[in-house]
Amino acid sequence: MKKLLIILLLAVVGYFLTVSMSNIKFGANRMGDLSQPKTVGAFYLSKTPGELSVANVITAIVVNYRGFDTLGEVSVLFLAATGLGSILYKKKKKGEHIPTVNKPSSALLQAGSKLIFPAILVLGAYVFIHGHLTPGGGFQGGAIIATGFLLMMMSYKDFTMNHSVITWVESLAGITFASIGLIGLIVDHSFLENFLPIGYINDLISGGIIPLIYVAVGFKVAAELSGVLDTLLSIKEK
Amino acid sequence: MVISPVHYIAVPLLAAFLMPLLAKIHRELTRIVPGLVILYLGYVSVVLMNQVMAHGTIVEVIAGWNAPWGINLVYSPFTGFLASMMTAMAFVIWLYSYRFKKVDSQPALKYFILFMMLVTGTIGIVLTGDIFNFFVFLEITAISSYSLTAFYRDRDGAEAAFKYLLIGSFASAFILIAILLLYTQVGTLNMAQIAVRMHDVPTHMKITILILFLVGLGIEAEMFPLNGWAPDAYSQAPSPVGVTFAALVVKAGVYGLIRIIFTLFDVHGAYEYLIVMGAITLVMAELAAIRQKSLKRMLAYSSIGQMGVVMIAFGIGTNEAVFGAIFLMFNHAVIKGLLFMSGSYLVYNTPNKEIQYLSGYGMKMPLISLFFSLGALAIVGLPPFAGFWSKLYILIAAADNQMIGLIALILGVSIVEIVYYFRVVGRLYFGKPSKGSIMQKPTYGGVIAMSLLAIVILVVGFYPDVITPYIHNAADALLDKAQYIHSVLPNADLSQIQNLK
Amino acid sequence: MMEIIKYIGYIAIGIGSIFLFLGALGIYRMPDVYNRLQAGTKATTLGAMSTILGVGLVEPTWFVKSLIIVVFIAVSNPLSSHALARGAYRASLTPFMKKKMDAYESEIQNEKED
Amino acid sequence: MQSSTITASKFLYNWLLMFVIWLGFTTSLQTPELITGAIVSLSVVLITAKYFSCCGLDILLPKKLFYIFKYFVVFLVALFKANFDVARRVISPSLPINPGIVEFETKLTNEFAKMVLANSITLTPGTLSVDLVGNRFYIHWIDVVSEDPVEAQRLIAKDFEDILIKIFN
Amino acid sequence: MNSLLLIILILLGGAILAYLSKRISPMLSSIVSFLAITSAALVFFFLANDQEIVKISLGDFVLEWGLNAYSWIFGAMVMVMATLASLFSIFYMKGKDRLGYFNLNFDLSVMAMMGILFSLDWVSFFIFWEIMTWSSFLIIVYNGISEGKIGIKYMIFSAIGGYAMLLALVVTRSQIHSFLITDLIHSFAGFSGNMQALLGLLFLTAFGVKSAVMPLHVWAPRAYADSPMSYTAIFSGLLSKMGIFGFGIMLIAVFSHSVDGTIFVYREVLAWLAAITSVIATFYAVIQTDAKRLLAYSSIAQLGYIVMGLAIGTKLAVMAALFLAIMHAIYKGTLFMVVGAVERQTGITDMTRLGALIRKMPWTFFAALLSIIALAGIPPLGGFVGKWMLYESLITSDHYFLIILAFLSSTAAFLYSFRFLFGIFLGQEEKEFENVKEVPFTMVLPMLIGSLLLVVFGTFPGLLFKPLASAMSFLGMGDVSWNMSMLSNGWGDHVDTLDVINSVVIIFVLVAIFLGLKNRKRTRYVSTKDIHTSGEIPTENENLTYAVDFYKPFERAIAPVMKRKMDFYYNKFGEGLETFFDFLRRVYTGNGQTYAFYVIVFLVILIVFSQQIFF
Amino acid sequence: MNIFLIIVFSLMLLALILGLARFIKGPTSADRVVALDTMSIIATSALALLALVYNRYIYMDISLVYAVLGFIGVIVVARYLEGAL
Amino acid sequence: MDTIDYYQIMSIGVYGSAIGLILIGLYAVLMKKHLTKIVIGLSIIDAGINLLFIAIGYISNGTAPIYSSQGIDLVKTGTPMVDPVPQALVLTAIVIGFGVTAVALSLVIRLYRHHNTARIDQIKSLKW
Ligand code: NA
Ligand code: NA
Repeated sequence: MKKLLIILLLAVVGYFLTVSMSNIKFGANRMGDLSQPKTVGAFYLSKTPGELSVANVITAIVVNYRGFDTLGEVSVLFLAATGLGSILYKKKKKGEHIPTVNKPSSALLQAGSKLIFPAILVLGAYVFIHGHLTPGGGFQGGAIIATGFLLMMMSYKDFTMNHSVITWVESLAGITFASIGLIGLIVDHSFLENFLPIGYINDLISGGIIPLIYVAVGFKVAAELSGVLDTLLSIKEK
Repeated sequence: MVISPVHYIAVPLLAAFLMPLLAKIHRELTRIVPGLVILYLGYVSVVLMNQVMAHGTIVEVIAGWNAPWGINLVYSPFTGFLASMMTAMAFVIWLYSYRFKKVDSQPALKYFILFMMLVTGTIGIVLTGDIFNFFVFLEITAISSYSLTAFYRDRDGAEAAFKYLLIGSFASAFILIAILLLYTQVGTLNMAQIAVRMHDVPTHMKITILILFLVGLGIEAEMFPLNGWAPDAYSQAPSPVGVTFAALVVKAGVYGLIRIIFTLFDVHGAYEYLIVMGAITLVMAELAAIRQKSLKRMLAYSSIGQMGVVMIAFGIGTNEAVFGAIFLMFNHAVIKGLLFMSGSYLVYNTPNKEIQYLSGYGMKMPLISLFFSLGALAIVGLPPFAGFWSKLYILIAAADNQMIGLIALILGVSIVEIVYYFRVVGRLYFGKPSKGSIMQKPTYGGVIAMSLLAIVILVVGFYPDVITPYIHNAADALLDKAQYIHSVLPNADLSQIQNLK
Repeated sequence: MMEIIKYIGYIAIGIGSIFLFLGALGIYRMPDVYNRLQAGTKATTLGAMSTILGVGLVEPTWFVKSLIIVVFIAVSNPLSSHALARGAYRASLTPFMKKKMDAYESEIQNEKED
Repeated sequence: MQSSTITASKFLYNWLLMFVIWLGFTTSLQTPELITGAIVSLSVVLITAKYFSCCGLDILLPKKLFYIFKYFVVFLVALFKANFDVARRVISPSLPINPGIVEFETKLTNEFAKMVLANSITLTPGTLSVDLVGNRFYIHWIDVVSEDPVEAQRLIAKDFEDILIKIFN
Repeated sequence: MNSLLLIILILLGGAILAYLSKRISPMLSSIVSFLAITSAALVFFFLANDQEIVKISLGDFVLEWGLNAYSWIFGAMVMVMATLASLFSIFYMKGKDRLGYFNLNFDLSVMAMMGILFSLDWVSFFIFWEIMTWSSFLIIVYNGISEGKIGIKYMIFSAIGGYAMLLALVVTRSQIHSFLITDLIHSFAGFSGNMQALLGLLFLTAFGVKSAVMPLHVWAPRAYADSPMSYTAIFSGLLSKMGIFGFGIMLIAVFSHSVDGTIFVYREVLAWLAAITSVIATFYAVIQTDAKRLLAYSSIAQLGYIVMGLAIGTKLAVMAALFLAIMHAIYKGTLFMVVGAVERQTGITDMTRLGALIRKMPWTFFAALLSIIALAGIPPLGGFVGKWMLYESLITSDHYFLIILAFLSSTAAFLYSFRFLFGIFLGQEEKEFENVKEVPFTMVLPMLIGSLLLVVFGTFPGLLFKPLASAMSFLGMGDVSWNMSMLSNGWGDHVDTLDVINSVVIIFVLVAIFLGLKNRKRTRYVSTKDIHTSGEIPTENENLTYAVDFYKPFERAIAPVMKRKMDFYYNKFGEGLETFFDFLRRVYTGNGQTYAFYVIVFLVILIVFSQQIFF
Repeated sequence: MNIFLIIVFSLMLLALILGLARFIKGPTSADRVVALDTMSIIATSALALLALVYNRYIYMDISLVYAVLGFIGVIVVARYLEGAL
Repeated sequence: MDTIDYYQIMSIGVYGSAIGLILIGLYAVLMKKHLTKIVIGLSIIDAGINLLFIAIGYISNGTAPIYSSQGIDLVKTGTPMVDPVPQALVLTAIVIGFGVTAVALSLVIRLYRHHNTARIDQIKSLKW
C-alpha cells in the first residue's frame, strides 16, 4: 500500500522532471555566439585561451573564474575529513594500530600492489600537474593517489597512513590555496586574481596561478581522501 | 590590504586549514584562534557596515572577473547586517564554548574547526552573489552541521544527524536541479543577471524552478512539513551548536528563501505562499512545543515557530513588515541564543534534559535562571524587552494590510508560547528543589556570553533605536531589487525590473 | 608504411572487439563464477590489449600512452581476477565440479584452524 | 609487511622506471616536463621505496633483456592459444569442461616473479590462479588433466617458471 | 527634570537597587523598595502636574506621557496604597528568601501602574501594561504553590487580555495612523460599525481580564490568595484597578462617541456579566474557610460592582464606580495586610483554625474591623456611600433586575464579612495562639493609616467627589456636579464637627461591644478540634465549633449554582486542546524516512497545485 | 571506416549488454563483480576507441584512469567478499 | 542517420536515464529500510543529477572544452565545444556528494553500533 503510494508520488515527480527537461532540447547550443558572449559558457570558451592561456577551459573555470567555489569545495572535503574524524573519534592508546583490513591478502595481490602503487602515484601527480592541459586536475589527481593508498590498504594488513603527515600535507596545501588567493587580493585587489604571467597555451608552465592551485588541491585531496578512507576502514572493533 | 567582504570567507578558511598545525604547537591555540578570527571579522563588520551605511552596497569581485563572469560577494545593508549579526553571535557562541571539551584536545580541535566552518558557511550563504556559490556554502554549512550534531556520542546525536543529513540531502538535490534548470534558461549563475533575465523565462519554467527552490530552501528554513529533522538536531547537538543553528544556520536558510523570492523571481503568489507556509509552520511548531518534556526540544520547536513568523512577515512584504521580519531575525538570534545557553546549563544534569526536574532551580542556579527568565520574557514579546518591538512592527504591518485574522493567529499562538515558557519559568521559581542533583557551574566564558546577550536584549528593549537604523536600511536594500542589480551589474537594463510589493 | 601500420591497427581493433565480445559471452554463458573468470579474463585482457594497442597504431603519436594502458591491463586484469576468485572461494562459493577435485579446500580449513 | 632493504641500484632502477612511466604519460620532451617528471618520480620513489623494490639496474643487462623478450613471446603465444581455447569453449554449445582446483609448488622465490607467473597462468589456456600460499599455487583448472602436483606444475607452469628464474636471479 | 519621568525612573531605579542591595542585606532591599515608592509618591503629590508632557522617541514611535484629572485620581490611589503596602512589606517579608527578586518585581509593578496611568499613547500603555503583567506573575510564583498551576493560568488570561489589546491597538493604528489615546477617542465615531464592534470587544476583553469580570475571572482567586499578602494588597487593590482605569477610558470616553448599537449592547452585556460576577463571587467568598481566599473572592465581587457602575455609564453610576474603586483599593489593601499580619504571627490563614486573636492583636483587629465595615457597606464608612450611589444610579437608569442582583450580593457580603471577623479575631481562644503577639509598628502603621483613610473618606466623601467630578469631565462627562447624589448633599466636603463626633462615637461603640465579647472568655482555652472535652459523645454530623461549616445551610442552598466552577470548563477545554496538540505533533514520528516522505509529498502537492498557488 | 567502427562499437555494446545481463542475473555477488570487472575493461577499450573517433588524444588519459579505478574498485569488492573489510 | 531522430533518441536516453536514476534513488531513500541502502539511494540521486548536468551542457557533435595542441586544432576547424560550465559545476557537485556520503556512512556506523540495527524504522528514540 505504502509502496503504491510512493510509486504514485514518484510518478508525479518523474512526470514533472520529464516535462521540465522536455523543454530543454538535448544537444542544442544554448551558449550563443562565442564572439559576442551573452552566456557565461560562451564567455569562458572564447576568453580562456587568450586571456588565461589555459587549454582546459573546465580547469580555467574551476580554478579561476569560479575558483571561489573550488575553495569551498576544498573546504567541504576538509570538513568531511574532520567531521568523519569527529563522528568516529575514538581515543587511541599510544602506539595502538587498528588495521584497515581483517585478513591479509594473497601474496600475489601484495606483490602486484607494490608494483602498481608507485605507478598510480605518478599517474595521480601527472593528472593534477597537467590539470590545465588535459582532462583532470587537482581533484581527479588527488583521488587517483588516494585510490593508490586504498589499494595498499586493501593488500596489507599493517599498512599505516601517517596521520601526522596527512595533517601537514592537507594543512599546508589548504594554506597555500588560501594564501595564493590572498596574495591576489593584496597584489591585484581581487581575491584569487591571477597575479603570475600566463605563459603560452599548452605549455606546462602556463595559466599563471592555476596550476599552482591545482597542485595544492591535488595534494590536499590526496591527503584528505586517504585520511577518510583510512578512518572509515580502521573503525573495526575487536 | 584593504578590508573587504572576502575576508569573511578567506580568513576563517585560512585559519581552519592552519589549525591542525597550530594544535601541534600548543593545544590551547585551537580554542583561541577561532575567537581571534571571529573577533577580526567583527572588526571587518564594523568597518564595512560604516562604509555601507555611508556609501551603499559594496560588490566584491573574486579573481578579478566582473559580474556576471566571475563570482562576486554583495555586501549590501541587508546582507551586511545579517553577516555582522552572525559574526557577533558567533563570537558570543565562541565565548560560550571556549572551555568546551577541556580535557581532550583532539575533539576540541575538530569542534572548533567545524564550528568556524559552520560560521563561514552561513556568512557565505548570505554574502554571495552567485547562485551556485550559494549552493556550495549551503553544503559547507550542512556538512559541518551534520558532523557537529553527531558530536557527542553519549546522546542520540548520530540519529539526529542522520535525519538531518537525509533531509538535507534532499534539499541539496532539489536546489541543484533548480540551479541546473535555471542555468539552461538564463545561461548565467550570477543572481543579479538571473534577476534581469528572469523576465524572459517562460512562466511554466519559472514556476518549475521556483518550486524546486522553495522545497529545497524550505527545508533549510525549517518550514513545515519539511522540518522533521530540526528539533532532533537542535536538541542533540552540543548546546553551543544548538545556539548556532538557531542564531545562524536557520537564518541563512530563511535568507536564501527570501533572496530567491524577492530578488531572483518575479512570481506572484510566492508572497502569499510564504504567508501560508509561515502560518502553518508557526502553528504546528508551537503546538508541538507546548507538549515537549525536554527543554531543548521545546526550544527547538519554539525556534521553528519564530521562523514561521519571520516567513509570514516577509510574505506580507511591505517595508514595515520586512523591517519587522529582519528585526525579529535579529531578536530571535539573540534571545534564542540566551535561552539555549542558559537552558542547557539548567538541564545539564537532569535525566533526559526534561523540564520536570527543574523545580526550584531558581534558588540553586539563580543567575542562570534569571537569564532564562529574561529570555522567556523577551521571546514571547513582552515589553520592555527586545522581542516586543519586532512583534509590534510585524503586527502593525499586518494590520495595515488588513490581515486581522493573521494577527489574531500570531497572537493566539503567542499565548501558547507564553504557556510553555512560563511553565518553565514558574517551575524554576516553584517548589522544593530536589536534593542531590549536581549543578553544573557555568564557565566564565559562558557567563560572559549570556550576560552580553542579556545586555543586548535589555538595551534593544529599552532603546531600539540603537539597531533600527541598520534594520531600516537592510529592509530598503532587500526590497529594492533594481538597486541590487544595478550595484552588481551597472550596465544592466533595468526597464523590466519591478518590485512586486 | 604509415598506411600499413594504420591498417594493422584497425585489424587489431577488430580482433580486440571480437575477443571483448567473446569474453562477455563467456561471462554470460559459463556455469559458475570461476569458469566465468576463466573465460572473461583471458578474452577481455587480450581484447582490451589488442583494441588499445590498435588505437596506438592508428595514431602513432598516441602509441606510448596506449602501451602504458596495455601494460597496466596486462598486469592488473589477471590480478583482479585472481583476487576475485580467491574472494569468492573464501566467501564459501564452492566451484562447480563434475567430480570433486579440490586441493584448495584443505588449505582453507588449515587457515581457519590456526 | 617487511620493508625491504634498498640498494642504490634498486633505487636508481625505481627512479628510472617511474620516470619512464611519467614520460609515457606526458609523451613530451619539453624541459619543464622533464624537470617536473624527474622531481615527481624521485618523490614517488622516496615515498614508496620501502614497499617497492623489485629489481636493480642489473635487469637491464642484455642477457636478462633477452629472457624478458623470450618470456614475452612465450606468453603471447600462450595468450593467443588461451583465447582460441576460450572461444571454442564459449561458442561450443556442449561446453566440454571438467573443472577442479589443483595445487603445485613453485621454485620461484621472488614475489614479483611469482606474481608474473600467476598472471601468466591466469592468461594461459584453461587455468586461473586462485591463491598462492607460501610456495604452493592453487589453480582452478577448467579441464583437470592431472591432480598430481608435479604433473600439474609441468603442465601449467614449467615454461614460464624456467624463464622467470633466469630473469629474477 | 520632568516629574513623571522622575517617578518612573525612581521606581525603576528603586527596583534595580532593591535587587542589587539584597546582597548586602535582605532587609535593606525591602527598605530601598519602600523608600523608592515613598519618594515616588512624594514627587507625585508635590511636583507632578498636568502641564508636564514627556515625549520619548523610541523605534519609530513617540511615547507620550502626561497627567490628567482622571489618571491623577488613580495615581494618587496607587501611590498611597503602594507606599503603605511596601512599608508593611518590610517586616512582613523579613526573613524570607529571594527578597531581591520580590522587591524588584514589587517596585516594577508599581512603576508599571504609574506608567499605565501616565500613558497618553497606546504603545506606552501596552508596554507598561505588560510589565505589570509579568512582574505580578513573577510574584505569584514566588511562594511556589504549584498545584493548580495558578501562575500559568494568570499568565494565560493576562496574555489573552494583553493580546486582545495589542490586536486592538494595531488595528486602531491602521485606521487612524496614530497611537494617541485621544486620537482614538476622537475618531472612534468615524469608524465603521464592524470596526467599532471589533475594537470594543477587544478592549473590553483586555480590561475585563484585569478587573476579573466573568468569565475571565478564574485566575484571580488563587492568584490573590497565593501571592505574599503585602503584594496582594496592591495586586487586588491596585492592579485590578488598572482594568477599571481602562474601562473608564473605553466605556466612557471612547464609546460615548459612538452611536452604534453594538457598543450599547456591549455595555448592557458587560453590566450583566459584572453583576453576575459579583453575586457568584460573593457566594464563593461566603463558603471559603481560608481568609485569603475569602478576601480574594470578595475582591472579585467588589470589582463586579465597580465594572457594573462603569457599564451602566450614567453620571451617577460612574461616580459611584470610581468612588467604590478607590474605597475598594483602600479597604481591600488594608484587609490583605491584616491577613498578612495574622499569617505572619500565627503562620496560618485558615479561619477554622484561627480564632480569638482580638486580644493578641488588637491593632490589627481594629484595622480589620474598620475595613470590614467599609467593605460590607455599613455606614458610616466609605463603602456605604458608594453602594448607595450605585443603587441609586441603577434605579434611575431602570436596571431593576440588576438592583436585585446587586442587593443579593451586597446582603451576602455581610455573611462573609462577619465570618472573617469572627473566624479570625473572635470565638474561642486556642492554646496554640497563646504566645501570639501584635505585629511590629511598621506593619501596624500602614493598616491603621488605611483604616483612617476609610474613616475620613467615609465621613467626608466630598473630599473625593470633587476630584472625581473633574476626572469624569476629563472623560467627556461634562458638568458633573459632585453633589448630585442625595447622600452627598448631607455628607459634604466641609468638615462638620457633628459628623466627626457621630462617626467616632459609632466606631467606639462598635469597638467596645467587640472588646466586651472578647473579654468574656479570656480564661478558657478550648481547642476547636478536640471534640471529646464536653464529656458527651457527639453525633457524627455535629460540629462543636462554629468555625467549621460556618455557613453549612447556606452552602447547601447555593450548591446547585456552585457545583461547576467556570474553572472546570476552562480546565476541560485546556485538556482537550492539549490532547489535540498531542495528536498533531504525532506527525513528528521520529522516523527519518517519514520526514523524507513528507518532503516528497510536499513537493508533489506544490507540483500539482502550482498553477493555483503561483498565478 | 564508418561501417567498421559501427561493427566494432556494436560488438562492444553487445558485450556490455551481456555483462549487464550477468550483472543483473547474478546469482551471487561474486558473479556480479565479475560482470562489473568485465564491463569496466570493455569500457576502458571503448574509451580509447572513442579517443580515436573524436580524434582527441586527451580521451586516452580518461581511458587510463578508468582502467586504474576499475581495477582498484574490483580489488576492494573482492576483499569485501572475502570478509577482510 | 537522420538528425531529427538521432538527438531525439539521445535525449530520451540521456535525460531518461538521468531522471530514472533520480527516481530510483528517491525510491530507495523512501522505501529501503537499511541505512546503507538509503545512503546508496542518496548517491544514486546525486549521480542522476550529475548526469543531467552533463547532459544539458552537451552540444550536438560537441567535443570536450579543452584546447589541445595534439589532435586537431579545434578553434580553426570549428568543431563546437560543449558548454564547460555544467562540467565545472558537476565536479564541485561530485566532491560535495562524496563529502556527504562519507559523513553519512560514518553516521551509519555510529548508529549501527549504538542501536545494534541498521533499520531506519527502529532508530527513533527522538520523536514528537
Ligand atoms: Na579481471
Ligand atoms: Na590461465
